[in-house]
This record gives sequence, structure tokens and C-alpha cells, in this order.
Amino acid sequence: MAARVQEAPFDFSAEVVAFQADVQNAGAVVTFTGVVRDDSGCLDHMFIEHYPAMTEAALQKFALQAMEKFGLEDALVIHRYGVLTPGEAIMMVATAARHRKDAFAGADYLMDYLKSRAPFWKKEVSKDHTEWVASKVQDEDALAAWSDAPKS
Amino acid sequence: MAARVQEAPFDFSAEVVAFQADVQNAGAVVTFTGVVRDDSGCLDHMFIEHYPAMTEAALQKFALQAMEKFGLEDALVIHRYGVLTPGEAIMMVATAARHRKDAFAGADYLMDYLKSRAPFWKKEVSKDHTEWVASKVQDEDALAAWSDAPKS
Amino acid sequence: MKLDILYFAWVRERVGKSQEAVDTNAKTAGDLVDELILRDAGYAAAFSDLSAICVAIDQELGDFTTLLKDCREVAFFPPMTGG
Amino acid sequence: MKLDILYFAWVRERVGKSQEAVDTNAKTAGDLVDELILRDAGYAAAFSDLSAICVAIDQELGDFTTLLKDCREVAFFPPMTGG
Repeated sequence: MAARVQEAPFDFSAEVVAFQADVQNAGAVVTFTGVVRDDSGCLDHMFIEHYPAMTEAALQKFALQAMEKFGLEDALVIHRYGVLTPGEAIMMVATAARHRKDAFAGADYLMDYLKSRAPFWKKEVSKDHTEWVASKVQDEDALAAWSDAPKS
Repeated sequence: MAARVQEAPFDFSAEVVAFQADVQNAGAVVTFTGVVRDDSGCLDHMFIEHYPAMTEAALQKFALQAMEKFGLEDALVIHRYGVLTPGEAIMMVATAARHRKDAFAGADYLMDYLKSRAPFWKKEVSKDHTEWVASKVQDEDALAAWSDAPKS
Repeated sequence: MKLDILYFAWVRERVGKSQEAVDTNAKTAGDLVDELILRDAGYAAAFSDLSAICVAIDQELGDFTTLLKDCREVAFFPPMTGG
Repeated sequence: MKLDILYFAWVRERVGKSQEAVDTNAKTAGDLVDELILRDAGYAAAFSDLSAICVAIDQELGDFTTLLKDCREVAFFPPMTGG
């Protein structure tokens, strides 16, 4: 299991190849990549702030939770902070399991925790407008749907 | 959208990089890779047979279904046949969507169709034993859980 | 009516061939199976449990009641195990 | 009791600083907020709607009723938007 917080870009291909090479007997590997989207067509960049003393521990905790809950063979989380431009990868998750459904559920679960419980905040910076991204009710609902989820 | 059937290995990294480069405004990319697993510890290889006249059309149909059902920006399916050894990738799926839940659901849906409705048959060949892999009740149940699934 | 029959996986192994051309008056895939079973023990073994066998007619999934009218190719195989 | 307070995202922007050391008798995170609000309008603006603010005590998520006993670091921030 590995959880990393970093400002620099990560090499998705290299990360997945290394992740798969380490796993001994997984029949299923799922990855998720989150990318900066420019819906308005005028986003200059996204700024991601985080809570350094807390972040990596939180990511590790969620990855371990996912591994235990779904019997994963392995899990990987990488999350960036700082300035990111449209099209850049913000973060990635990879899960390996003997069976497909566990790999999918583990990645989905991990993402629900990262969305609402990992100490990151996103700010969208356009030429004439700056706005902190608001959390979504759906994200809390998705988290609450897992039986082990804490109440918000 | 692309759906390919091939005997040769595929380069997962190169495929995902090309897939992501082609997508314009997807905030979420999910991939699934199916790998030959050796549970008994004595599997020599897996042999995958398919129905050439039917296979690629079936994969394309399922990929288009997934794109429409979940509003995906793009979808990719690659499935191999022939002789594969433990640790080798059998197939991969990639989905791109504006939002995370659609990318996950699209990949999961596509996998459920590939498992039970794409004309592939797997045979496990060990030193002293050869056996066609049986379909699983859970796979039919997973497929039936999608509202548009045909009855088996 | 002339058509090609294809067999896959253990159905192919039991029948002993992957493909054959037949001239038949069968109205449905089920009728066609009834004809085949009369031929020899390999077919009888392959088709002993129809609940374990799937049918495709002209590369589209069907079942044993599907009409063969104007079809060119019928395939019999066990439940698929892709992915 | 001496402790560090950290602010993130728009809470940080409204308060006007990312971190400060305080000496307080507050029993809970809520008490601490009550003290801060009395200081100036920036704090009052930052904490005007507590339902929009999360609390971490020594890097663990808590809430405004969590006791501060023996804690070293309290952080206030909007709901997290990772992923």
C-alpha cells in the first residue's frame, strides 16, 4: 500500500506498471484518474490547497480501510496540490483484487472518502473570477451509502 | 470509441495515454485490467477461444451501450484470445466521463456484459488437468441488476 | 435450407468438429438439435443438457425456439466467460 | 492552554492568516470560535455559518463540541473537496 501527496505531476503509466508488477495474484486491477476539467471554457488554472500535517496520514488511513473492507491485494493513492492547468491529472487511485467486483468497489469507496474526507480544497481561477469549489451534497450521500461511513 | 479483439499482448500504458489524449473534457477516467490468475499454483496457461465473426461486433455494441447509458465521453475495449500465461493481461476497458460516478458505472457495466455476453470461452490448462471455466451465477446476477439487461 | 453450424468450447470438443455445413428442414434451433442428436453419441453428449448451452443465429444471441428462417449460420456454445 | 490554530481555503482568506498561536481557556472548539469572533470582523465573517465549517483537532476530524483538553493544534476549514 502506498499513499503520496506531491506537488509535481506523476507518471500514470509508470505508476500503474509498477503497481501491477508488485501484485502477485490479482485477477483485477482498477484505476481512477481525476483530471482538471474546464467546463466554462475560461478556466486559467486550479489551485489545490491541503493540510500537510494531516493529508498523507488521511490518505493512508482510507487506503488501508479500503484494503480491509474489500480484501484488496494492494491499493495506491497519489494526490497533487498546487497549481494545475486544464487537462492535468489531479490524482489517481489504483486497486488490485482477486475478483473484479472488489477492485471496482475498493476504488469507488476510496474515491468517495478522498472527495469528502481528505483535507484538500480546490479553487478555480479564471481570468476575471476566482472561486472555491463547493462540496456537493451528492458526495456526502455517496459516502453515507457505505455502511461504515461516519455521519457528517 | 474503439473495440478490438487480438491475439497479441497490448501495451496498457500506451493505450491509456492515447485514450486520455483523445478525450477533450473528461474529469474522470477509469480503467479495468483483467489478468490471468493462478489460484491452484499449478496453472500452465489459459486458452481463450472466441467466435471471430461475432466478437468484435459484440464488443462494439456493448461499448456503445455503455456510452449512451452513462453519457460517457469515450470508451475503449481490448480483449485477447489464444494462449495466455499467469500474470498476463487478458483484456482492458477504459471509460472517460465528465463525472466520476459515470466513469465507474460505465466500466462496471461494460465488464458485466463482457463477462457473460461476449463470445469468449476460457480453458485452464495445468500439467495434469484441463478444464473449461464455468460461468458464474454471480455474473448473471450482476448483469441482471442493470435495468436494461436482457433476461438470460 | 443450407446453413453452417459452428461449435465452440466443450460443445465443439464433444461434437468433435468446429464447423459443418448441413441441409435441414428444421424450423427452430431446437429442431436442429433434435436432428443432430439422432446422428451419433457425440452430438447426444454435447446436447444432453440444453440449459447449459447457448445459441446464436447469424451472430445474434437467440434461444432454442428462435426461428431459423433465412438464416445462414447457427452457433452452439456453453455460457460465455469473457472478461 | 497554548495551541496553534490553522485556517484553510476561504476560512483562511476571511480570517486573513493561515496560522496563529493562542493562549486560551476554551473547553471546546466551539468555545474557541466564540473567543475568536469577539476579536474582529474577519473572524466574525469566517465563522458566520458554522454549518459550513469543519474542525480537526490534532489532525483528526472532530466537531465544535469536541473537547480541546491536551490538544496542540486546531484547524478550521470548509468541507473538503479532494479527488
